[in-house]
Amino acid sequence: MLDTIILVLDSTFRLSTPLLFACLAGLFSERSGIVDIGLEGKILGSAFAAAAAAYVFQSPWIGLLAGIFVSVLLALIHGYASITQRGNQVVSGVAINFLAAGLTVLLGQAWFSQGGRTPALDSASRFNNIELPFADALADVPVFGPIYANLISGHNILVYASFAAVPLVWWIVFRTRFGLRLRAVGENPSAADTAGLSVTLLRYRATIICGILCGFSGAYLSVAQGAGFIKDMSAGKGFIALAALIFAKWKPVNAMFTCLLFGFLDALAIRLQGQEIPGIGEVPVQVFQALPYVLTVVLLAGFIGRAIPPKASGIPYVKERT
Amino acid sequence: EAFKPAVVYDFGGRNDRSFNEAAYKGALKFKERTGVNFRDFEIQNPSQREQALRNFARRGLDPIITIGFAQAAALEKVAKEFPDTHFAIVDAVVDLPNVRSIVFKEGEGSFLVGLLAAQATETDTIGFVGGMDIPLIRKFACGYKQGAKYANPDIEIIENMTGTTGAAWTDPLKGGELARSQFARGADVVFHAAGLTGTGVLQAAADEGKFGIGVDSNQNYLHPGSVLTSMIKGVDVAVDKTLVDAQEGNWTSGVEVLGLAENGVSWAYDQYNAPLITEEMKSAVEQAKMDIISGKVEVHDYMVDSSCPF
Amino acid sequence: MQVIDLIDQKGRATVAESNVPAIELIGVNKSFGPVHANKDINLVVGKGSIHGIIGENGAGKSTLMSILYGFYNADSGTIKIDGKATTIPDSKSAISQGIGMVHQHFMLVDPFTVLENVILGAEGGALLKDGVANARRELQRLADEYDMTIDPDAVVGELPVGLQQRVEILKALYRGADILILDEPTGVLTPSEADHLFRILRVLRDQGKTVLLITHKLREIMDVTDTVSVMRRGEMVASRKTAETSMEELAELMVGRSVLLEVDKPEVKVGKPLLKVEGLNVRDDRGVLRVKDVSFEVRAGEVLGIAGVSGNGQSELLAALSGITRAESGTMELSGEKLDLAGVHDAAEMRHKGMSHVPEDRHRMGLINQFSEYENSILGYHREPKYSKGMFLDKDAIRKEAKERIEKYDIRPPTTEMTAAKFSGGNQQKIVLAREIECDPDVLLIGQPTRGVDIGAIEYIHNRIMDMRAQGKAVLLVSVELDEIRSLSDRIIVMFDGNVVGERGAEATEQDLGLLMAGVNQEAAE
Amino acid sequence: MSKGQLPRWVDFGLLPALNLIAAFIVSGLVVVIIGEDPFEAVKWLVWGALGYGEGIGYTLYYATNFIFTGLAVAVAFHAGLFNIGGEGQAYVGGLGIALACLALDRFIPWWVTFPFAIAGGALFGAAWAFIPAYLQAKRGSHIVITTIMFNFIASALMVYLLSNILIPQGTMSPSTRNFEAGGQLPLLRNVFTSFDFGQSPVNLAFFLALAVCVVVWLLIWHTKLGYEIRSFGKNPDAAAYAGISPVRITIITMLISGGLAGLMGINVVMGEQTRLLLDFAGGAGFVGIAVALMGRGHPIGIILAAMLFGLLYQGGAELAFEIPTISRDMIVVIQALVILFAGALEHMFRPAVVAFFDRFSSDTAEA
Ligand SMILES: Nc1ncnc2c1ncn2[C@@H]1O[C@H](COP(=O)(O)OP(=O)(O)OP(=O)(O)O)[C@@H](O)[C@H]1O
Ligand SMILES: Nc1ncnc2c1ncn2[C@@H]1O[C@H](COP(=O)(O)OP(=O)(O)OP(=O)(O)O)[C@@H](O)[C@H]1O
Ligand SMILES: [Mg+2]
Ligand SMILES: [Mg+2]
Repeated sequence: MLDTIILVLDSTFRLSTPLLFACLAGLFSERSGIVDIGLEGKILGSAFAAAAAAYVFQSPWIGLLAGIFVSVLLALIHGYASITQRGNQVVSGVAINFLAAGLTVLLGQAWFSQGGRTPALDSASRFNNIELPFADALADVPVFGPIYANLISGHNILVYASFAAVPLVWWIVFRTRFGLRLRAVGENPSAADTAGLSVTLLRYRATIICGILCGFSGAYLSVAQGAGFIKDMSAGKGFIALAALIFAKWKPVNAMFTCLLFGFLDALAIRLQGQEIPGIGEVPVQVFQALPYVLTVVLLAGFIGRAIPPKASGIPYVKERT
Repeated sequence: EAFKPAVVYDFGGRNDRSFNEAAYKGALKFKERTGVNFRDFEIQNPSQREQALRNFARRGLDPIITIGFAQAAALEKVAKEFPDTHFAIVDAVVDLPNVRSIVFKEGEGSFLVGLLAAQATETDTIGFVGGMDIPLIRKFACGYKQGAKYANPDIEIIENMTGTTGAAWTDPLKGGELARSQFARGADVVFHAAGLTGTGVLQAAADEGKFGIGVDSNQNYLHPGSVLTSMIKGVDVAVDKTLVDAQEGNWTSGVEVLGLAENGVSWAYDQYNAPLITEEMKSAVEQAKMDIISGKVEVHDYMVDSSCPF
Repeated sequence: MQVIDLIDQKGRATVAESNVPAIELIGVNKSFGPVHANKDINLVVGKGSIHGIIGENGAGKSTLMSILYGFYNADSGTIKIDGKATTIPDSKSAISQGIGMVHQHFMLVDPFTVLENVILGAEGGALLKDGVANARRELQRLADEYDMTIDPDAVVGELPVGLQQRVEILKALYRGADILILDEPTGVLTPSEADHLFRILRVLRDQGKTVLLITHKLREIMDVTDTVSVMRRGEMVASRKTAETSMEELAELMVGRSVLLEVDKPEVKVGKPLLKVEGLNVRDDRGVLRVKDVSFEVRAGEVLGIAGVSGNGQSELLAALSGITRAESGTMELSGEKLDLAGVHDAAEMRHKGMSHVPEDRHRMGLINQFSEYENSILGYHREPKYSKGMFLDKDAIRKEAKERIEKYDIRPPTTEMTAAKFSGGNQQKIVLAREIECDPDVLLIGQPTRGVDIGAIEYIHNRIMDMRAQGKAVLLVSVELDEIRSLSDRIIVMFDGNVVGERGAEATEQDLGLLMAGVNQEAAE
Repeated sequence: MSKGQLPRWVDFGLLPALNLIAAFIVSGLVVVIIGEDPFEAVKWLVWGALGYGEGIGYTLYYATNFIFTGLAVAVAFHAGLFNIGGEGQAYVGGLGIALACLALDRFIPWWVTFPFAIAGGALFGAAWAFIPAYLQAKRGSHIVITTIMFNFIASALMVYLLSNILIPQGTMSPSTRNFEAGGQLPLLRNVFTSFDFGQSPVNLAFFLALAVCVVVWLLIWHTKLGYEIRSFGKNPDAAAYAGISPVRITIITMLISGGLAGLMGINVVMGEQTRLLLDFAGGAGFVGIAVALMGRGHPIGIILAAMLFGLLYQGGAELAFEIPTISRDMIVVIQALVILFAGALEHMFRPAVVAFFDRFSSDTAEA
């Protein structure tokens, strides 16, 4: 029993990580007043760049950097459209998603001619799982042992990074000058403006941070969890991260828990698939495959109802109606 | 006039490391031997199937080999339009005078690897990861189960399917997660019939120090020492043979059913997995093979009643 | 011309210290697309004086001040601070040059605390905790010095507007402003709060700070300012020493012609009650109770005025009565028919029953800016049979009627095809008014009827309202302009914090009403 | 025409054209990056789409899909709703159409089945849009996210139905049986024999699409409902003031939107494939977004935009055939760039154009 739970939680961690990075990314963007449907695209773009670079340079770290770089580029496009050009942010986000979906495969095919995939990565060019000290030694201590050895220990560095990022983000958003200004600009840009702050600059900084975090998310998919880039490998994670963000009411710590929840749902769906459900009996696999999406909707609708986003999010900052 | 063959792959494409790739290898083999070049095309959306076939036919390519059951409907239309062109389809039956239909007894091959899995397991639990929950995949699954049960009647078999969209064939991450969860549920050998998704399954097996079983092409080389064997589906052989027949003018239309007897399906044994296969495993599987060919053991064909008794 | 005259014969304005003016604007221009909001403005303000700027709505006052504060950038012109020519590209530089501004529409972050709002942009250190401590002390000091006590940890969004303004002022002072601009500060204050504010302004003046006070209320100008400038339609038409001018002169300068500020209110015999409201309670979407057990009635041929500082429940009251929002509880009797306001809330239904509604904010509610004039002329009445052929709209009929109304209400430019946004404020208001009056309702709800419109339009609108009264309609008038309330209403009720705190006759004095608006009720006291 | 204003033909002609050109220039760069000759590419693209009868036929065939999905997105846009669920709604709509055909095709001629198929498609599509609409209206759940989730759910549903219930005994491919003549729309190549449509699948659904455009145009700009939809989209507060129920409009609009998306199946399921098969929507639901944005929500614009994308799809297929490195993903990239330039960067060229016209327009502000 215990190890079943551990197993599910273990894969929960693996599945939550990309969501968590993306969710925190979205948090910065939306706190600053920029709605970002384009998380998905940034993740995908980064996943491709990371895998490609990791393959070429035989180093996951260079891969990570490349992923972040590309993700930030995409973020800047979104920033330019929604901050400088005051365009429709949702539309811009959708465009980013398509752009990433198309370009990754196109370039992948052109560079590696493997049907849009990057070549498989050997373990030297991936982030491998790290055993925490004494994992084996403690393994047979009752209860704690397995938890430490199988659950806490034995993930790749990005998993730990994603959870370490949570308190950091909280501290930045609620304890630093930048955080205060970030929240102000998302709630009432004119207030920030008349307080002598540059709305544009603040929002660009937020989108760039968003890009960086999405970069981590993508890199995790292709050079940590997976071993190479595959067409559309983000598979809707960007959107689920958004749902999680709303569910988390734009708060970092909540975000961690909601992402864990969504990851858990996914893990559970996998775990339950093809098993007799007590009382119901044999259930078609598709039910479980649809489960995470269904539950996303249910959570979005049932539990939180109307979540109030940062007041200015989605609205371009226009001083002069001309 | 010149001999100009063409191949049309289905979703997944030339390099899916599995089904389509096997067809590609076959055509490549033929090319290397005869120096005859060939055109090929990767399908991206359903309407393109018909279009691609027609394009090749119109440009006078002949024979035209289509890979995958999904192409049957398109082929049926186009083959009628070009009665003088020779077509072949793998994995489906199209009953036309100018079409050669090549189908495999995946059940038989799966039976053998199932049997091997049953012997390799130490937990009496083995797993199966399919791509999408469609008949073809159930065909694999059924044979696999039967083979395993044949070797060990009360063996536990965990069965999972990856997805419901085209991505089901190209999602190694999900494949990996499914495999991991099966391992955690006690399985120590997992057979995949999920195209590219399978690479994730084999990856997971390698990471977790468990056994994976490859499919379609020989995937033993991917993770030496961890891929127990591969259920080889002789698509490459079939494609190669079809091209040869066409070139040497002894083309035959109609249905070709390739099973163990015809060497259409088999289990992979090479330097990569030799250390994993004990003598008695080897003899047992060879014995079973003989029995199946001789008809002493009858492998259930999922397609006859769309159900699997095992 | 006036400029010269101001510098030469030194009034209190420039006697104060050196004769270098604190602010000097020369030939400032600003256009917003089609709108030429400021037409080469010249302005001189002496150090240590309180300078008033008056002008009708839309005259360009806020724009000019926003330019001075670096919020907008002028298209052309020079700005001199303390005699030195300078540029003010953004508010940052304005602040650094000692300019502070209290905006007409507050620039506060609602979910932030008072303290957070005050230090925003002047945090003093990359980490909040560095700045916060001494900010708290400094804030305390200022609050005491100008007796503007306030809880530094209160969430601004939950403070009454009066206090929110306090935060704005403290914000400016915290940044060490020498020049303080206040844009229409009294719009949101009770008379007594206004007086308190003026006391503070005088203190600041005496400390040598320069104060710019924007308003369109003449009384205030006469009360506190040393010098005054008048704007009209984007131009600076005159500057005067307050001592040497009069309300009448200013009013005339403001409008460009002599105006009678009195409306003539003929005797009308009052009929039976057409609108009767009982025990009305309304919560806003945040769940806060904004209207508390309000009851009143309006009779045929009567104008009932609802006075009160904005944000005391008037808007929620109108929304509930007109069927836009559902009330918590309460009933309404509309021309004899009883309605449960907690049950039905359907604006269309209410219109059908003969209640029409001129909303407080035409841009937000009354009009759809992107729609053309004729489309706006049926907003809310679009389901009326006369506008439709089956499921389709009868556009010819609609256009025809719109044309007639444009004639009748002298809407300019006289076109049915121009989008609402492109009409001027006054004309936009006329479009709404025409729509809501021409449907011949029994009851007319009308909020802030003359906000953002010029005197000419004001007169016209007031007369329309009087016509309704004469025709024996019931009119419920909500306005923050006491003068307007007093000149139009037969009876006046005052709302404070969601309650009706008192009722008065038309003859009620400003002080009297002012006290009620501040929540002070003598009868209750006695 | 006052300062800062532009003549209609500039607003609805020149600016979109500029945006489009920008999108294509960038696309050209992408082609260069992957080491191919853009002009060569364009040549094949245009030839493949318009060079011969069958190409034109395919172009129209794809365009038909995009008209339906484009209208779906546009109608939602008019109510200020962003329906990204067109894909799933079309997919499920196809089911409704297939059921109608399977039930009737053996007994009655196609033109009797047709109305039932239309009803089936619209109904099922609308049904799939209903839940997201309801949740948006009543619970304020972000419709962009819920519709996306419903795309995933739709594919799960369809795989289950196709491989367990609708699949004929003993066949491999998860699809329904082929419809008989009574469930097949006439192909234009058999109707207009005078013009050579080659073997292209363009069929009567094309005219249905055009007819629907007219209906949508009437609905949005000439009916009371349309008035309410636009009011709600432009200014929800004013709509509430006018007694227009946000819940009602949100739901009705999404039902219409979903219904329109659902009709797409008429073209693919009843017209081309004459059976229901996996993933038949093939991304058309998403192309609809680009089409709606480019068409500025107006049926005429949508038809033109749909034609353009039909051209891209068909030409792209030929292109991929001639230059395999330029796969169909190139079209996705172009689609993305069009959404970016025609949608998010809509106003990028406006200031320049305005400045240009101001210099030539003598008359000044009326204010
Ligand atoms: N941000 C803006 N964009 C476009 N036009 C504007 C903007 N701000 C003001 N205007 C226009 O400029 C003119 C002057 O507006 P302004 O707010 O300065 O007038 P005001 O004197 O402050 O009026 P009020 O007394 O109502 O505050 C008006 O016609 C207004 O419509
Ligand atoms: N929101 C807006 N969008 C576009 N143009 C506007 C807007 N507000 C005002 N304008 C333009 O500014 C001009 C003046 O508008 P404004 O509201 O200042 O009128 P005004 O000067 O107050 O006159 P009135 O006394 O009629 O209100 C209008 O003719 C209109 O063209
Ligand atoms: Mg103002
Ligand atoms: Mg005005």
